[in-house]
Amino acid sequence: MTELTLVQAVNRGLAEAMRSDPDVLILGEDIGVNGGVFRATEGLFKEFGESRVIDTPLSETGIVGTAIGMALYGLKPIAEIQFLDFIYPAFDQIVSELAKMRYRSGGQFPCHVVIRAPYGGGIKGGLYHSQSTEAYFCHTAGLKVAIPSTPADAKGLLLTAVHDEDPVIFLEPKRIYRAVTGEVPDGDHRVPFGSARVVREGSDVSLFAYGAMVPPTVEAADLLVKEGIRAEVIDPRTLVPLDEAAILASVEKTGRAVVVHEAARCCGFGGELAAILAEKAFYSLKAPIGRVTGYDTPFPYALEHLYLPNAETIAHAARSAVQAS
Amino acid sequence: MTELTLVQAVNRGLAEAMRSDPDVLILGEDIGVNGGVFRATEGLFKEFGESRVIDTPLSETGIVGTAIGMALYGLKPIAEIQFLDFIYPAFDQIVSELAKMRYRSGGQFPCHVVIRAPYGGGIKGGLYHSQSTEAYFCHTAGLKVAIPSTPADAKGLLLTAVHDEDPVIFLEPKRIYRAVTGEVPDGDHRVPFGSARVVREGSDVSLFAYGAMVPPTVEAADLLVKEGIRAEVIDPRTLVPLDEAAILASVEKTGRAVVVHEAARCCGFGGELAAILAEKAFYSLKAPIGRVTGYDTPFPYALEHLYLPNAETIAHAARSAVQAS
Amino acid sequence: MASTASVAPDPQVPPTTDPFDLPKDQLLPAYRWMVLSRAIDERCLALQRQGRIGFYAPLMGQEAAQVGCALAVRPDDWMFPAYRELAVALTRGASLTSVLDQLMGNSSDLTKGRQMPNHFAFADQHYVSASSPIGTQITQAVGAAMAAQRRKDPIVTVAFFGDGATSSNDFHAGMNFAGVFRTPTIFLCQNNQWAISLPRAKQTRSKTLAEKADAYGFPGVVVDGTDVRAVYRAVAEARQRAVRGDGPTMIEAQVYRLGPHSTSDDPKRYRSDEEVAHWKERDPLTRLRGELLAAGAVDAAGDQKIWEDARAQVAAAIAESERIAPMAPDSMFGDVFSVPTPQLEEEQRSFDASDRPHGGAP
Amino acid sequence: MASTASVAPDPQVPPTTDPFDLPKDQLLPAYRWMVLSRAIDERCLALQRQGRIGFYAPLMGQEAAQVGCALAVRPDDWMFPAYRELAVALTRGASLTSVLDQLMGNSSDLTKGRQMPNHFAFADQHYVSASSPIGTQITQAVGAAMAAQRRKDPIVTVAFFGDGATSSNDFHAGMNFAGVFRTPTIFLCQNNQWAISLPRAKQTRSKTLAEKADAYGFPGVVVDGTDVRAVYRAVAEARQRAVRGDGPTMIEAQVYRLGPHSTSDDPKRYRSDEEVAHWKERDPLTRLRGELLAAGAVDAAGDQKIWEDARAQVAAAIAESERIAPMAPDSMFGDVFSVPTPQLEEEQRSFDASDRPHGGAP
Ligand SMILES: Cc1ncc(C[n+]2csc(CCOP(=O)(O)OP(=O)(O)O)c2C)c(N)n1
Ligand SMILES: Cc1ncc(C[n+]2csc(CCOP(=O)(O)OP(=O)(O)O)c2C)c(N)n1
Ligand SMILES: [Mg+2]
Ligand SMILES: [Mg+2]
Repeated sequence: MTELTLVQAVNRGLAEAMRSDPDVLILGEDIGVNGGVFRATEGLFKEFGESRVIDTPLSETGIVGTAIGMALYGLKPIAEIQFLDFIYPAFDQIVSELAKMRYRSGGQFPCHVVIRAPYGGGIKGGLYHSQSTEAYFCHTAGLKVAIPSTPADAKGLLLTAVHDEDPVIFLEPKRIYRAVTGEVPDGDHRVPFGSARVVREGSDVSLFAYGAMVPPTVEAADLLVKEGIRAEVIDPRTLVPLDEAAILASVEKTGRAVVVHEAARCCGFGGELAAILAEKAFYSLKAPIGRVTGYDTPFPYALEHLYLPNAETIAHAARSAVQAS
Repeated sequence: MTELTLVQAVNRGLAEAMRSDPDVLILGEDIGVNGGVFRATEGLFKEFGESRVIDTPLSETGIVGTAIGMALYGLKPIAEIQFLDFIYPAFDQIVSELAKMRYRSGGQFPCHVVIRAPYGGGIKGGLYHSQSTEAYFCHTAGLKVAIPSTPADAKGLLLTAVHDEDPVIFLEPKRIYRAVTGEVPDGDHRVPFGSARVVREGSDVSLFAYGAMVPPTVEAADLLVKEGIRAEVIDPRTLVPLDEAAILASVEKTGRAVVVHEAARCCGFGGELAAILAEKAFYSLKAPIGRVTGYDTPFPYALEHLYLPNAETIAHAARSAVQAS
Repeated sequence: MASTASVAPDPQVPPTTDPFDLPKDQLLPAYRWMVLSRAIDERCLALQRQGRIGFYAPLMGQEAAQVGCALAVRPDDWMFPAYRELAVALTRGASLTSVLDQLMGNSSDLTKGRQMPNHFAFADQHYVSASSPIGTQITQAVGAAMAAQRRKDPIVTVAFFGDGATSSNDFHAGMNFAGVFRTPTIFLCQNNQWAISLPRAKQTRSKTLAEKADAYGFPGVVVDGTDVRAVYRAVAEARQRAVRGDGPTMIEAQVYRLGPHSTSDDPKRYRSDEEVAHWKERDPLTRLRGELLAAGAVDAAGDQKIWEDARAQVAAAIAESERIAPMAPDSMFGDVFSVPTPQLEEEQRSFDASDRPHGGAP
Repeated sequence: MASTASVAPDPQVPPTTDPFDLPKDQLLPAYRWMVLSRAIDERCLALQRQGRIGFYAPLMGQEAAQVGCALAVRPDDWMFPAYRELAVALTRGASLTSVLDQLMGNSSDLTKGRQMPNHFAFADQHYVSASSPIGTQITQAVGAAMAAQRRKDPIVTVAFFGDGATSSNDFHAGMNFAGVFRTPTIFLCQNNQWAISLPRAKQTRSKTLAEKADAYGFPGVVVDGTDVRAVYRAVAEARQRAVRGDGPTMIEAQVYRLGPHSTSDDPKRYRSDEEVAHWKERDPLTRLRGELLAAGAVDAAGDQKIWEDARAQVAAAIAESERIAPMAPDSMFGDVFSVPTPQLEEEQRSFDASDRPHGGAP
């Protein structure tokens, strides 16, 4: 066990994967000598050299396209996209190629690429250094989507991703890269996909949150306790595959649900969760399902603190759910 | 009034827009001499010439990027993407630029581009000539999303799109390009955005469908009538903006809802609709909200008839909703 | 394949040990592959009209470029095709029935009925799964070449694409990465003069497509793509440079798409009969047949036999593939992931459930 | 701006009517713009360290390229900048306070506090809204040029981008469309030798960036971007060709990014002090000052005054902008659409409602 920040845990996860398997390599912009703009790849260039830590030209199309080619050939590439906001030049390769390669070839060409990208708001990054578009990837059959909220999960989910056989979109909540620290198991620590983490047990209302929304959701639960409301906080950790069992069990217990995410509301992951609950937990529901999300506007700069959900607004929605009917 | 197929109605809409406003021009692949691979632009090259019907090189990045530049300069470009499946090379321009231009410039640079694309399954097009990814665009703040299901709506929504001041993604259900005919008003016919069409009134269950899913949903309603179930069928026509009032009013009346779309289920538009209902029509709901959708697999070729919702499966879901509780 | 075994001296062709010359004993096989592809094209255009297959994209006019390239590379080289490279797959050993199974999407189809016709994948031939989006295979080919570099495998990867694809994002990114990393990649552009209805001249204003390689710091060469020897030579040279570590090459094989873009296309709408006639005179099969007849490697009767054999083979394969059962319904759910997720298993269970009709997730 | 009004003869410079020569009476103004930008850079790097602005991307080293270009184009030409073209905006008439307001995201900011610093938009100056994604402005500049062609407006559009952006999708598509449609576009590439930490040599293997224009069938020229006259000349020539209907030009202005990529960057991690020192000797301001001193157009005291004026102007603008009120909360909901949708109105209402705390949609 070592006390690490989230970004350090990512760094250790990468190092661990590269040490244990010579087929693992990483590629992206400014990840070599510079160690990544968030320092997630710090030290790796020195340890593994330029044949395994590849600084690429400025082309996400090229990064993901070549990573797919490497994976087809049998390597295990991990591509870094500098900010999730810059993944769109690679979107065709991701949704048309990476997600469908195994399927369309009848299983002849599995294609295992991990794409890492820092995402989300809270760093005063404005429109293009703040977005949360996990729903695009969740809606694309063939991709797995993992989002850690703690250092231990960051390393554990990353190592699972690297050893998985399917493409994984690995989204790192950059707002808590350094804001959160925690004990991280040394060595080959793995956290299974499709297994939610019960962050806090409770019986009155279920709060679902992932990534950088977990800390304010826990804070909200703290506020609520003072009012006698015991909120359960659940972090799904992977959106695809989703631990439906844990989610349904929680709502069957509490009868009330609030989903939290930074992404814009319309067609966000909160819609999917609400729809699952409205279908499969319908008879347990005692109140309308709440969503606390980013607004359906582009991500602002000066006013990001008002755009992002916070403990107050999450608590407010939870209260409404508990008071309903 | 003229009896037209859906694709003819698109063609008449384009001609009408171009005749009435010299700033309207169209650009895309194979739209000129060839008249478009679905013949949606047939005759326009001859009437308007190569300065207004522009055959471009094979680059969706270029098509949408230059269309944005034209719009900034004051023209009203209509870009054709040959199949929605091929829009991804332009995704960066669409989500990063088109959707955010007005917002990010503080309103100094409005950017009105209409992007037309045939979409959806049912033509034996396999993975790359069949997809329905409207949810990507609905999740992108700043874009409007229109999907006609009749020839009259095709022309009327298209003309509204061309005269709107915001970017519009205009998705044409190619499966019913020729399968559906209907009376279409001549001249400058417009159908307002954000106004759902009640396709069929009913009191027992609300069925929501758009695009090529409307005909099988109506067929399902016909099947249900024989069993004494009166289904209401509602076509939202624009997903953004959404006619929430009409949708809520229907479910407040029926207490039961089924959403139908071809797109994969996870994070599809059905999730959004279900979430809206689970929040705002919660106390009216008498049964779990059903979704009849494409599966969370890539779009198949040989088995597309099993992938796509049909009258039987829609009726089945409606029946379950009616029988529930 | 690219054997350089010495052959009996021939009065017409001076003896040579030139390693880039298509070996004389490969000329007749090359011709057979070309005839076989042509025979497939002819039959499949008809099958589509008869509704026995759903779609077809013929390669007629491009046979010499494809077969010449396929003979110049080695079995462990990797091919990254688009949808029109059927002759490459055949020459590398994909069986005729496996091709027909794919075109029919039956239960023996290696792509499991999930792709439109012509979108082949033959892992045994290192013929990577083709997709419809234009250009995407180009960066992938470069990535596989980077992987081979890392593993120190002395192989090349070949990216196949058309004139239209030179406008794609992946062309630019792939060429650039190849230049920067000096990858062992051959960019084989079959410039068939048309991208559906867009003529080459409107695709880009560069004089040749090959010269685009300059922008990425490596050589680009133009070859007559109707000449199987010229293509063989260009590819063999490029291959040697690549495995030596001297980096990539772009080859522009100038050919003509003699047929429609696909069975959905009507080329009469956008190109003249004269132009087609002009190129019909440059049919790569006619050219090679002429050479073979002149060299006495085959006579008219022998040629006739080659065509008859090819047509018979195709007919037999069609008959065989048409007897194969259709794809099983639940194959729809396989290979989305290595192991299905619980959500997918649930969708499949609901699909299997006999109490509901099939079609769409409930 | 690009006036060619005759000026008093000067013994040092032979009289000229060369329309591509930066008019002598523009040299001192050019210098003033360059000094002003440098003064902004210096102060804003400090402001960021003091937490008074959130971010800053300096342009130091690139002043001659930007000012030279801005003087060579006309007011009705359209500029498509990236995030580093502050000197272009200033030279075209954007006010210093409007620049500072944007850097602070206050309630006078023309971009309404929605963008990070340096992502300016000045409609009055036809300075199009800059975004962060690299390269996207390039195709847009080409599209605007196509629109101008259609309207028969005798203007040009200028796409500004860096060495790194030559690897982008939009560079390839934009250059190709410009070549095919012969658009009146100037592609002004400021090759400042670095794309964050990636040196030019690893960005692409072509010898110059300008030669990439060959691949698209139009001229590419290299100029010394530290020489304001050379840049002016290249842009003026390209502009004349463009408005004559002779199509686009790519100009590679060779410069150096003397500062960090941005305030988030530490260039010591990836480049040597020697390299920076080498280029500091080629500082475009030093060069032009030398020329002005030699020509007697300014003396040391005059130069001192220019700097003092610039710094005073900047200080005054900062003070003024810091007095402006912050952005009003509900500005978050404006300009998503021309008229808000009912959904957005509802979100805004819930945001306004006093019975709930702010932050995220309920
Ligand atoms: C990204 C993308 N855009 C559009 C299409 C539609 N389309 C299919 S083939 C084709 C033309 C391809 O031309 P070329 O690259 O020359 O190849 P050819 O068909 O001539 O072999 C087009 C535009 C596509 N498949 N992918
Ligand atoms: C598509 C995209 N990918 C990555 C980034 C992150 N990024 C910001 S600036 C930059 C380097 C740009 O280099 P260059 O084009 O030379 O411009 P310069 O900053 O040197 O002026 C990178 C990689 C981005 N903004 N957009
Ligand atoms: Mg072609
Ligand atoms: Mg640079």
